[in-house]
Amino acid sequence: MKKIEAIIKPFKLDEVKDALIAAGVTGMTVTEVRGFGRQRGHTELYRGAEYVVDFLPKIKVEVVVPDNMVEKVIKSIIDSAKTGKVGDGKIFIYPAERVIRIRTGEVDEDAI
Amino acid sequence: MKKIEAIIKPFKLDEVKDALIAAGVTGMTVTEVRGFGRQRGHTELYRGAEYVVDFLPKIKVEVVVPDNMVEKVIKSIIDSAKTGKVGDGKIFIYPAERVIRIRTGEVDEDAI
Amino acid sequence: MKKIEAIIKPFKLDEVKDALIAAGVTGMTVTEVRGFGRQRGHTELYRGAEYVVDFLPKIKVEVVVPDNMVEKVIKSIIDSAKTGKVGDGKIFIYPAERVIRIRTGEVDEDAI
Amino acid sequence: MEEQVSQINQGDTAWIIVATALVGMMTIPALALFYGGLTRTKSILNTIMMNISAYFLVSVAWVMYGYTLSFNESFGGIIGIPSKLLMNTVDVKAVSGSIPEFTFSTFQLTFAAITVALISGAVVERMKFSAWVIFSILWLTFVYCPVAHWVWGGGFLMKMGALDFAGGTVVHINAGISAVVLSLFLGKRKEGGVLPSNIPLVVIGAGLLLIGWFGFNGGSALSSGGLAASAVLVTNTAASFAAITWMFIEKIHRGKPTTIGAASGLVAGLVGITPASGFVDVIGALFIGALSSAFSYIFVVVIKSKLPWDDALDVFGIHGVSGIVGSILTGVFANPSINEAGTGLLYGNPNQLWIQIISSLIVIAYSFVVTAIIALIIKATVGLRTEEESEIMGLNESEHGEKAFN
Amino acid sequence: MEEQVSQINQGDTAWIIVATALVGMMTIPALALFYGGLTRTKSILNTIMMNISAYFLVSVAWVMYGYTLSFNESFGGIIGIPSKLLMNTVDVKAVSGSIPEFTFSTFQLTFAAITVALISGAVVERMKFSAWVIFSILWLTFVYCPVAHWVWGGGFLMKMGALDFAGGTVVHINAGISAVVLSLFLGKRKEGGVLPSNIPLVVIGAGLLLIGWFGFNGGSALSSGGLAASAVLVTNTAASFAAITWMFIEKIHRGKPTTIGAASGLVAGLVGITPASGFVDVIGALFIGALSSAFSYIFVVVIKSKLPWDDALDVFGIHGVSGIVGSILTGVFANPSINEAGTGLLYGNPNQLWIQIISSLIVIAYSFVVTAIIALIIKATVGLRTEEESEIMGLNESEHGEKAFN
Amino acid sequence: MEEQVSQINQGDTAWIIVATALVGMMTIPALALFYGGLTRTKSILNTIMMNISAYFLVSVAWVMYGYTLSFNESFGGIIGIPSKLLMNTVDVKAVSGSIPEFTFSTFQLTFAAITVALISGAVVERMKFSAWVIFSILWLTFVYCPVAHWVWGGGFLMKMGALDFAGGTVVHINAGISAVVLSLFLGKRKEGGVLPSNIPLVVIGAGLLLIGWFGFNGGSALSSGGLAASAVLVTNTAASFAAITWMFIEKIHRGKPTTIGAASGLVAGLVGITPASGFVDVIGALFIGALSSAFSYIFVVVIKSKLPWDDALDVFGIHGVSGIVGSILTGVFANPSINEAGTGLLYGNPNQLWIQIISSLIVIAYSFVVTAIIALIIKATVGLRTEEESEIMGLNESEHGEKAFN
Ligand SMILES: Nc1ncnc2c1ncn2[C@@H]1O[C@H](COP(=O)(O)OP(=O)(O)O)[C@@H](O)[C@H]1O
Ligand SMILES: Nc1ncnc2c1ncn2[C@@H]1O[C@H](COP(=O)(O)OP(=O)(O)O)[C@@H](O)[C@H]1O
Ligand SMILES: Nc1ncnc2c1ncn2[C@@H]1O[C@H](COP(=O)(O)OP(=O)(O)O)[C@@H](O)[C@H]1O
Repeated sequence: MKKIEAIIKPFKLDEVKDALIAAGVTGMTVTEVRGFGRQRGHTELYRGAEYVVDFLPKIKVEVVVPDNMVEKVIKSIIDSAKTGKVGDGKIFIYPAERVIRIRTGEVDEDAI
Repeated sequence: MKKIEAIIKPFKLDEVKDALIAAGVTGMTVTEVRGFGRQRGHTELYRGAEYVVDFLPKIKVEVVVPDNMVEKVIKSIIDSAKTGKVGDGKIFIYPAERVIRIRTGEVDEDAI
Repeated sequence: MKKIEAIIKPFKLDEVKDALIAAGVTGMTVTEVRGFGRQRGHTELYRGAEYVVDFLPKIKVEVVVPDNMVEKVIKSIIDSAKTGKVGDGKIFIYPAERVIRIRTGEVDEDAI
Repeated sequence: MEEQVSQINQGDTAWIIVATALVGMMTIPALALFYGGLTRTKSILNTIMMNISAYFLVSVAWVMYGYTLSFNESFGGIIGIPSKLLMNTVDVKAVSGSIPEFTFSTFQLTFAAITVALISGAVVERMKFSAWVIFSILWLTFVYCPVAHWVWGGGFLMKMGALDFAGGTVVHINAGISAVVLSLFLGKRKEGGVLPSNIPLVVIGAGLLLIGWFGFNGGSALSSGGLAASAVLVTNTAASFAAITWMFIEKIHRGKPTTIGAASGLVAGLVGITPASGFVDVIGALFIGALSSAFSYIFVVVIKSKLPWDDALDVFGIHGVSGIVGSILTGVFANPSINEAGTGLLYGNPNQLWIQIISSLIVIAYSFVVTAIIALIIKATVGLRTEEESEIMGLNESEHGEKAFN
Repeated sequence: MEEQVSQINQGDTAWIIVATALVGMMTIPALALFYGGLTRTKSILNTIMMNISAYFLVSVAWVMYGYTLSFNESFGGIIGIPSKLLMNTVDVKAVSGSIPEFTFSTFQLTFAAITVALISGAVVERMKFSAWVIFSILWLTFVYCPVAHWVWGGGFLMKMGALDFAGGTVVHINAGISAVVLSLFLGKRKEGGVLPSNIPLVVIGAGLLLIGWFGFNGGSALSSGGLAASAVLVTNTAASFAAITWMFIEKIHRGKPTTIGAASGLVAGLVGITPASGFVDVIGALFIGALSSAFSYIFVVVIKSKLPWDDALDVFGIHGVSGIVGSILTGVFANPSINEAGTGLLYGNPNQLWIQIISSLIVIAYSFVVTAIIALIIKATVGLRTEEESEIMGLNESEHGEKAFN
Repeated sequence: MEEQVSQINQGDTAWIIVATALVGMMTIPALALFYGGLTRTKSILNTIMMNISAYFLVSVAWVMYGYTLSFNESFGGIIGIPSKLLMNTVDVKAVSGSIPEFTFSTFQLTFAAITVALISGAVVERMKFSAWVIFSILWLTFVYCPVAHWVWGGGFLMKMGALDFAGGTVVHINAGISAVVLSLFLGKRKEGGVLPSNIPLVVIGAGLLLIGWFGFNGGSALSSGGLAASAVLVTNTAASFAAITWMFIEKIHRGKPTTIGAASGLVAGLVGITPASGFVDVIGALFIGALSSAFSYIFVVVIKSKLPWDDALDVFGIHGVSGIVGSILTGVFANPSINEAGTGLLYGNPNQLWIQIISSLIVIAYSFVVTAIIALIIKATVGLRTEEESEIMGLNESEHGEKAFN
């Protein structure tokens, strides 16, 4: 199993969620994060003083899937999250060793 | 070492924390996340317009432990987080390669 | 590639960010988390009733880097995040298998 | 308000100065918070800025020319003559009824300001701030001032005998219709509906609106005494019963009474009683409260989603609909033992009902046409709508470069 | 208030209409925000809804029958006769003292509303909304109206000479005792204590309560002049000194003065001075402020946790305790040079102290018994308490289907 | 205010009691919210506590000795004699002009309270709460009371003919200069600038400040009539035009009009018109509004960052600068047809301009020196500044042990 972690633009969350469901994903976890990258931040002015905001709001989508779904899921994310502009985000893939469903005690593929 | 990541119901946090401490865990990190899964969201009505809320509030508990504590920790989480109802959440286990304590520079088991 | 995850004190974020940039990192993701550890929480009083606050506000910094940058990045984080007091936080290192840039489809080292 | 050889009464003046403060508070901060709390977080500052800028712009334009156009000697029943530009000839001793003319004109200023601000509710989350500034000024000048003159300033609707104690036609129908027109020209938002960012803020706003409305309706007596007292009581009665009505319908129709629902019903009742507040007794107030709320509920919850325009915060659904209900019911429930100036259908004067309908229709037609012309001109010149990207990222950032919370 | 052949004074009327607006503001939005900010986020809207619904329900019931039961000619010193149902026979020219009867009745309405709303503080985070609606109406009818009649409406406590300028017994002791009873029937929350979701909201509420209280106490003079002026000054003095006292005790006892503490002390002082506000001078006010605050502090911080009921936001600790302290101290500090209607122990009239104690005890007993009966009936029929799951998930969702913030 | 054989007028009294409530509201909650919303979240409660504690402390000190030092018979034009300590000899029938002396003294109390509270804006996010408490009391006693006496209480500046209708020198210049001095002694914050935690809170504060200011300036007429009416109108005019001016300059200079900018301009205009509000007509008000706003903008946005002190929320930039602009322009625009007590340069009396400058300079010098002495004493004893760690973690926790939001 793999954990696929995508950092995306916040307003793309609905589209990514729908694409993942269409790809057969049945669960996911999202977190509000702030990202620093090539997409430069911006400055805000309060009473004339400038505040440089380096970190931009992003959404992290985490989904753990069996190995055979990895490619499909990656493709869905790319298709749904892409605007073509800088700051679209990244996908990271990590190994996952075990999954357990708390309610039933089911493990691994059954638990996803 | 392993990283154990549990997605639980928010009101279970206190019980899970106490169970982890009882199991010998000395540190953990929690994050407010939103989860999508079998537990369906709900609809809210504002001036008659329906908003479907797909993502439910969840808590992610992360704890990195030596290999020999993994089973014990998993059991504690299951025991304390379980309500038996859908949406109780999941436990994910990932490999962790190194741990360093910033303050002292200690590493791995010493640093946990 | 590795994922380096550091839990730090919130007011150290700016210094850590600058140190990482100086070390050649071009992207990172930060999350507001709450931590439990040796640094004890504190109690708050509202109308005389005590609330024990076990979890303290912390910042999680995540950065995925090629293997050859790992040591440098760890050092930068330690140098910039250290106050020498309890609660300075920890660094965790995990294996990362793949990285994809959504905008271009570039992978791995090119995508970081 | 012809100059009379009359004297200032300190008690009346005290009440109307305070009523002015109360009505001022209705725009800034009350309406700004009410609308702001109903807006998505990413655009809340823009919503607030539309409200407070309307207040500032109207305040200045009113002393420059708005007052004289609305309340000076009539030019053919259509508009006031411009002899009091910049409050020229009005001085500290000028009297209007039993209060200083300065007080009368400031009181009226606050009505003009909130009427403009009300319209902003329809166009939140997508309108260019610069377009709003221009719209505010043009609309005040070409829509509000004439209509205020017709109904209150000695114009032809006043002469026709239309009853509008505190602004059913001038304020609420006028704003409600213009809201529809402006949202038609603007088009729908990408993300529709009401998704309130901050309901406690809505409650602060609604609460201060209720209290401010005591000044709005009670102050419209322009004196301190039985009529003001009666107006305050019926205002509170209608508003409270309207809030209960909305909660009750929600409970039956949807299962749970909501906070937004209670606030919406409250405002619907306040709007409905506005034209009637100096004419009806508490029994009339109960009917007007219940019916305003019920009609607004049906419009907002049932009908609205089928319509081709996007009146985001229901300016028409609340102010237009309840304004029409209240204006017409004034012709039914006006009780001459409360105020001999108004006798409604139930007290033997069906003609009044007729006058109420006609005067409402005239205001609807005028407001519709002139607002459309103004919207057309702005659309063709500076443009009405922000970029799509701004709308998605939120108007706080694109129009004002600020975040609401840090 | 027997009809008199008297005339309306515009200045008095102006002040009492405004005082009405100020007291109205105390419930909606002030108390709703004060209590809301002290509630956990997940139930904040329910807390707000309890307050505003109490206001709406009382407003309607008051004009229907509450006013006539409380303030009409007395039936044996027990209750007003129902000849003014729906404000029947009260018209625009009816006078009460030197103000319109409509103003007097609306002013009194706002007192009834806040008294009911105050009770809600004890039962937040666990009471069914439907049960609260029913409770509000029954409690107004069977507890508030009789007690108001006894003390202010010409009933037997008034005749006995009990001094209660603005509501120590009628409002605060009454609400405080009922809060205890209702929380006993409801049981304790799963999660206890006060965990304030939003302290700035508490401050907005507390600030508007202070300002509104100028109308509460100053308006109770029912005229504009030296007595109202004195009541406002002693109100501000007692409240400010009470806030300082609470902060000071906290500093000594716990190490740091808190914002919630300052707000709590402020309200305790306002409550304490309420019955005394038209009778004492600033020296009396300083004593009453300090003692109210100190007693409430001791109760809330030291005694409360040992008691078997869960009065969540300390309605008894603040309103009950300081209400009792203030009512009794009125019998000590009442200075006849402020108001010849009241002479306290210090000015040679120990009997007054006795009357104050007796009248407080009578209100305590009555309020306790009748509230218990009402609570019992509701518990046996619709039930008082939400499901455990609702309580854990929060009452915003379970009772109103809304989130406070999006 | 010499005792006169005069009678209380109920209308005048009604207005001044209400004006007192309005000015009270300006400190608590308005200024507390305005400053609080501009502060970082981690210190917001401390900012709020500085404001409300100033109100409480001044309220108590004022009735004890502040009133008699400021407004009693003059001791050589320098200070009031202490014969009215604890309001001794002032009773319910004492009259000041046409209102009860209790009302006059309470009205003045609210001015003293807000002046002290204003200073806190300069020192937020780093001052010890205990030091602030001591500062408040010393500053009231040794700076505010004398200056109020000189200008309003019959002291030497009043005799010299200085015009200050509602507090340009006494309130705004005084607070602005003291803010500079206190921030010099405190030193700069670790993290500078204004990073507003909650702009909607700033808007609630600013809105209530505007409405409260109707009482501040209109109430300073000390009667209900043409002069109060005029003061309210010019206040609204200047404030609105000042807000527009700030937004306009921002748009030109920085590209976008901001919410904080609109609020800042509004307050600058309110400050500027304060000394002039009972003397100028609407044309004067437009000039004063625009110029106050422009000068404050230049100071805050351009000059401030080059200065060696850290006046966090721009107490000098807004209140000091606009206070000076307004005080001087009063000597230019005072129109004798509004108030025969004041004739400015434009109406043929250049001498008035001179008096305005002199009196401003005297207040600046006195305020500077005495505030410095007070700051020095506190620094040398309890210390002025919190630990560095507290500043970084936030003063909510270190000074009050609370979190603003849970
Ligand atoms: N090396 C990295 N480690 C962790 N997060 C990263 C890394 N690089 C980028 N990110 C995340 O991805 C987001 C988008 O990256 P950015 O460089 O702005 O644009 P793009 O994805 O178009 O190259 C960043 O805001 C950050 O949250
Ligand atoms: N494949 C997955 N990847 C990541 N998170 C998941 C996954 N499946 C479930 N989750 C998380 O677990 C939570 C609970 O899952 P859900 O299916 O609702 O209930 P249950 O755990 O009872 O099966 C979800 O809200 C989501 O946050
Ligand atoms: N085993 C662990 N797993 C996950 N997070 C941990 C673990 N131990 C510590 N942490 C995180 O690191 C933070 C700092 O740890 P703490 O023990 O307080 O201080 P120190 O780092 O100085 O030993 C904690 O607040 C927590 O967020």
